[in-house]
Amino acid sequence: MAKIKNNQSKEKGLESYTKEQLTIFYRQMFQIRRFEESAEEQYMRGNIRGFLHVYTGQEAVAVGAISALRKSDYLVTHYRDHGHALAKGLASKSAMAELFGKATGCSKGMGGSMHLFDKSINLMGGYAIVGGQLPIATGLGISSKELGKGQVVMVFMGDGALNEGELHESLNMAAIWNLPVIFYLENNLYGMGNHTTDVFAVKELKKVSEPFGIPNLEVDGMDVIAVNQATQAVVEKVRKGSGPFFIEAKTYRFRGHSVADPSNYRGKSEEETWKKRDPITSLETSMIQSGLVEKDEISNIRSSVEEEIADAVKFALESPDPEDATLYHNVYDS
Amino acid sequence: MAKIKNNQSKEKGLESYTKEQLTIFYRQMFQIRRFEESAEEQYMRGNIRGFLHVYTGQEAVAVGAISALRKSDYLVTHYRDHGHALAKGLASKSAMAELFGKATGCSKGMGGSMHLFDKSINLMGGYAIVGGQLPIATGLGISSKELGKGQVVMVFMGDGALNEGELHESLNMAAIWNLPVIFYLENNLYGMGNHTTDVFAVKELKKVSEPFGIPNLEVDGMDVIAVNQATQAVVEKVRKGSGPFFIEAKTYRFRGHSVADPSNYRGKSEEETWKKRDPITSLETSMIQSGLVEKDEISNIRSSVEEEIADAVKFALESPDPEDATLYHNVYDS
Amino acid sequence: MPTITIREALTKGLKEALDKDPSVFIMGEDIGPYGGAYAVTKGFLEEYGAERIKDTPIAESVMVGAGTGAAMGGMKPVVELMTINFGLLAMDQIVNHAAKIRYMSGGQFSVPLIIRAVTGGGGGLAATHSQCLEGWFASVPGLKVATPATPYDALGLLRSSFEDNNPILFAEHALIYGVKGEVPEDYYTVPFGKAETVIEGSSVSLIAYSRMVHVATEAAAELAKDGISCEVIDIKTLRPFDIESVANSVRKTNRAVVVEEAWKTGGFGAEIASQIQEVAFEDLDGPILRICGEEVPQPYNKKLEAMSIPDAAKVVSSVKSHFSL
Amino acid sequence: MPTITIREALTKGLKEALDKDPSVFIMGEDIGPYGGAYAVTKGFLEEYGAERIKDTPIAESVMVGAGTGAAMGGMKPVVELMTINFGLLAMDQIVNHAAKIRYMSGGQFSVPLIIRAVTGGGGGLAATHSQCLEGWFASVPGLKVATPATPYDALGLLRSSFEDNNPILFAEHALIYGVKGEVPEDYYTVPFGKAETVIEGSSVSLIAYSRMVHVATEAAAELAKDGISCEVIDIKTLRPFDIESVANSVRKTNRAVVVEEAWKTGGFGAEIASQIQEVAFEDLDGPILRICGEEVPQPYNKKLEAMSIPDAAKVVSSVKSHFSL
Ligand SMILES: Cc1ncc(C[n+]2csc(CCOP(=O)(O)OP(=O)(O)O)c2C)c(N)n1
Ligand SMILES: Cc1ncc(C[n+]2csc(CCOP(=O)(O)OP(=O)(O)O)c2C)c(N)n1
Ligand SMILES: [Mg+2]
Ligand SMILES: [Mg+2]
Repeated sequence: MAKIKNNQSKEKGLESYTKEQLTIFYRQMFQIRRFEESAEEQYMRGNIRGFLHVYTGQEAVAVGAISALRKSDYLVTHYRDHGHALAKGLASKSAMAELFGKATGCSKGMGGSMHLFDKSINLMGGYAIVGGQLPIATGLGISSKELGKGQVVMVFMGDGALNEGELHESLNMAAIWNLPVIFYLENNLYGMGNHTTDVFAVKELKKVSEPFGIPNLEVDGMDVIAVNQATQAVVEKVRKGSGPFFIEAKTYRFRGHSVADPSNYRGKSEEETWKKRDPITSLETSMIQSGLVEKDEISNIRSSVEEEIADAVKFALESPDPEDATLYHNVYDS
Repeated sequence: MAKIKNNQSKEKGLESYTKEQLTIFYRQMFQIRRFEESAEEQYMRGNIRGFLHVYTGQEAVAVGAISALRKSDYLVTHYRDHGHALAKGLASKSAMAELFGKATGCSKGMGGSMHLFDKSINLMGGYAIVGGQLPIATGLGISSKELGKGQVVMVFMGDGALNEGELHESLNMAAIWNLPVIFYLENNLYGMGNHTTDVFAVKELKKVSEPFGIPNLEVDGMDVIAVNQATQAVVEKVRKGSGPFFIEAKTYRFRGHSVADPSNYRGKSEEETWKKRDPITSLETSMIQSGLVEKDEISNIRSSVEEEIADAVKFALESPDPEDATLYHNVYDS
Repeated sequence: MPTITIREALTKGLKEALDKDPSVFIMGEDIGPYGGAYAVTKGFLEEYGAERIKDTPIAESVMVGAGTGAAMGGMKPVVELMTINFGLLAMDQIVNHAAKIRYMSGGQFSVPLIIRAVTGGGGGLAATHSQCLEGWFASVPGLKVATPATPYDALGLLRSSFEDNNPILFAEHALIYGVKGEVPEDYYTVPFGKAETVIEGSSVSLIAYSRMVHVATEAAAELAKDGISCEVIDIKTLRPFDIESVANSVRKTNRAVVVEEAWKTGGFGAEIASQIQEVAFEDLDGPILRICGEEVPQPYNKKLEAMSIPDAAKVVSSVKSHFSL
Repeated sequence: MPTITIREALTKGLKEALDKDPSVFIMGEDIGPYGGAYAVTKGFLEEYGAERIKDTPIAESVMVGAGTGAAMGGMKPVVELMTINFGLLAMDQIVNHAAKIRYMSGGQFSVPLIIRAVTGGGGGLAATHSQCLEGWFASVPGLKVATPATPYDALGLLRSSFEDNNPILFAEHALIYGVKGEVPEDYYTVPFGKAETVIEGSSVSLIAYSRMVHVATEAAAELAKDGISCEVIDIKTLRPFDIESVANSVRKTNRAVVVEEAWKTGGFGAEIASQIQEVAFEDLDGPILRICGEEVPQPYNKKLEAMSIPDAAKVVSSVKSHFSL
């Protein structure tokens, strides 16, 4: 990554960030990484069930993009939602407890891994139906606009979601009504086992927004700085009322689609190539090479994260199941 | 229209058609016009019920486009389907009887105005759910391709159908599998009461196909010659295996959305402007001015059509209702 | 008391809500310049402007989903689906999103969304446009379903819907928009989950909702001529469903008949019948009768169409033969 | 006779059809290199090639609609919906198109389409991925619905589906793919609309389909220990539904219990109960009992999830208390 940076103008690189900001990026990415690794471990031990889709490899996107938002801005995402939720500020305890299905989880154990919600930070949910989050985000765009509180909506989707008709309908509605919605595509090349290009005819994915007059840009999703800079600029515009925007981050999931998937459909060499671009290692190298931080500081961050995640797991393990009666709660608001 | 023609190269005008061909175009357009006028009249008399959506004004599209097809090619359309059905070769008796809900109708009185089917000419149906015809046409594209009989699929849609997600899904599937489907848009500027531009963000409608790599073209839908020439070229390509194509015909419905609609949402002067471009009058003028036909011949055609339509109405009126038992027939194929 | 139509009652209820609560807005296909396919929102655009009367693209899924999102964001959207048949295109957003978000979020987010949709057949629109799908929605935990039969209930249930914080499917039968009835000037509401005895009777309970209440009422008048006293119960909402009132009637008459326009198999009538025998089995003189729509896609032909929908004559003859009356 | 799993039975049936009939093809999400989300089509891509094993975009509506179109064009498509929940996105194509085209065209076009979909909950996938929606499809005239519980029936019903010329919803319960059973080497089919007595008994009829057949069977074994003799009926297909066999059992036992995983309100169990009381009212000792899924969106938490689905213990206790046995 240091190399990539050197090709860019000074202003656009590491230099425009304070050490504190960069450290936060680093910590958040590492937090997500360790959260996911622990989650996989806990899944293997049978403490987490259902489908578990980890975010490993894509950390730069969530962290770079979501740190450009305010707490009051709306975040909507899909089932691969842990990274986004943590980046928005969901406590790792609360997230891990949800994966365990515990009463202390952010969705009280009712939603699970694919359905993380936290009203206090306007985390409006992970949605497990591919594409289903898009109309909802569009509607949040309506309320943001009508209620005039200047909130921006950011909605994440995978490349697979581009196949669904709801994308078309949502882009169109956002465009005709000039809604403050940022459609954020994480192009990690695969749906489940299908390479995107095999099932989607739009070669340059971001072009899907063009007929609607929705501006778009592409960003290197393995580079947290690039993601953050691009997103900041977009968020600013959208907040000012420029209407919807479409961002495509090129990234890669280092693990299978879910924990159950051995990824036989893709080559190991492809995986290795992408792993060389690990967003966490890259930022670490840049920060050290540029003399911004010492190895020690990195170690300190890492151990604080390790501790946090270990605590989160402990918290989740020790938390109680929801009480039996809660089975019948919250079906209705009455 | 003669004027428009003069601006085009000789080869592209009236000159490249035989008198017989032009006469057929004229007759078909006039047949559709009189069919629709009679249908409206019969609706007012209470012989036709439900929704009646007439095709008046758009005749050049159906006739110009569908005459480029073979009988074995598949035609799929939406609820404004009379014109397409007649152009494909549906007998006007059979169509009118269907509007009357009679046993002698092409769909045995079970489908009605919005659901005209005729297997003998591969008229695969009018579909009353906006956009619902698109996936079906895509599937016919699969069978055409797989069974290798060289059939082309032509599917009509209104501008309103562009709003539906099924368009996106169908264009994508047709593109990735290179299916022989011609997506035919009749842009008559309005859905029901909405101007297309108010509800659809894609300014140049045909551009909706571009991200998918589906070639498109626009054609003057008030000019049967222009429509036919453009469509012939496309049909030829698609039959050779070039994959899907998207055609936008600019046209106008001279009447309301349905017989019940007074069209209050659009200006009378707009209507008048378009009516000056009546495709039937235009062709007539060109044919006479170019000396191809005498007024007499036109009159003969017209009276033969009048007779045919009067016969159709008579036939429909005199035909029996389906027998009671047919209520329970054809729910299943057993 | 003024006498108004169901259409006018709905218009009134919607205007009231728009006037009272700035977070209310309506969106739907052709509700603007066109005035609504069934003219319920005629003149609204001129009165309230395009921000609050949003003409949408023909895109049912995003229409409903955007309603859900806007509701989560603090508004009170009314989505007009034009007809319930088109709701098939929004099924995922209704069933898997609007209905479940509150539960899945552990109660953090509610979805105060009203989805209005025309239901029913009989209009000569053939199979794709003539369905009664409200029973499906009634089977989904998290949704509520209103099916008014009178102007009084249409307005009263609509007001209750605006006071409710849950997603509601509000089904309006196309053929009864013009039905008239008295509606008080003073504010009132009609609660969900409370059936009403429309006609008192002693021998047979006719249980119905929406347009079939009128068919049952007509049949009751016919049967009365033959000395058969029918009680007509309008259940008004399918979810919640007021089994108690229905059971009380059956306990009195000992004969239960469900009159429903939907297909018999899996119609809401099956639920009604099942619940009646669950709670009032001992009171039943014989099997509960279901008089329902024929099990066919609705045909276009007028005669066949009429045959496919229960009418008073059919109710009369079915009741007589079923109970040997 | 070889013993195989339901998964293997389905794999066998699909391969057979692909081998026998060149117009058969399969399309669905991730049925290719991924091998199918539930591994039913593992290895198919390698064996039959990409023309016949079509990996589709994640686009349920066009997937089903294209199946319908291809069927009208002379092919015999199998569409794999991955799960029935995603069918909500294809509802319009299934209900308003595939099911109605034959009728609306006056019998000119048939739609020989098989839609396979995983149904059921209990896998820890939470509310959006854990529904039993087959009952809805069973209420639609024009559709058929298969819900096999054993490898024998899975293969036999699948073969019948390939021999059928109508659109069929073939619902496979996620949690029973691994259930084993004997399957003859020789060709046989299992007809639609024919229930089977899985266990003979004299005191209580337990009526079920799909996974609940196994729950009912387990409960019957438990109840037998207490001297309560249960007959277990597997109805196998919801549409057509074999009320005769069910009624015959009830005529013998005089006690009817429906065991169903779907929500009680509007579940197919309501239809079963309604029909039983319609044809065998006099034979019933008391009300028909429905033991169903709890009326909640399925929760993620394991304990609550288990509470929301009927199990043998619940069947045992409900039967005992309901009939005071
Ligand atoms: C409507 C719907 N269809 C299918 C699925 C099953 N499914 C879950 S994830 C997935 C792949 C999605 O891929 P993508 O959008 O690229 O996200 P990624 O997993 O790469 O993050 C599929 C097909 C679903 N959940 N919802
Ligand atoms: C899914 C669906 N939504 C809404 C409707 C109601 N509707 C019927 S026609 C129509 C307008 C369609 O306009 P367009 O596609 O431009 O065709 P045109 O009438 O101009 O020929 C609408 C909204 C419908 N039939 N189906
Ligand atoms: Mg992906
Ligand atoms: Mg139009």
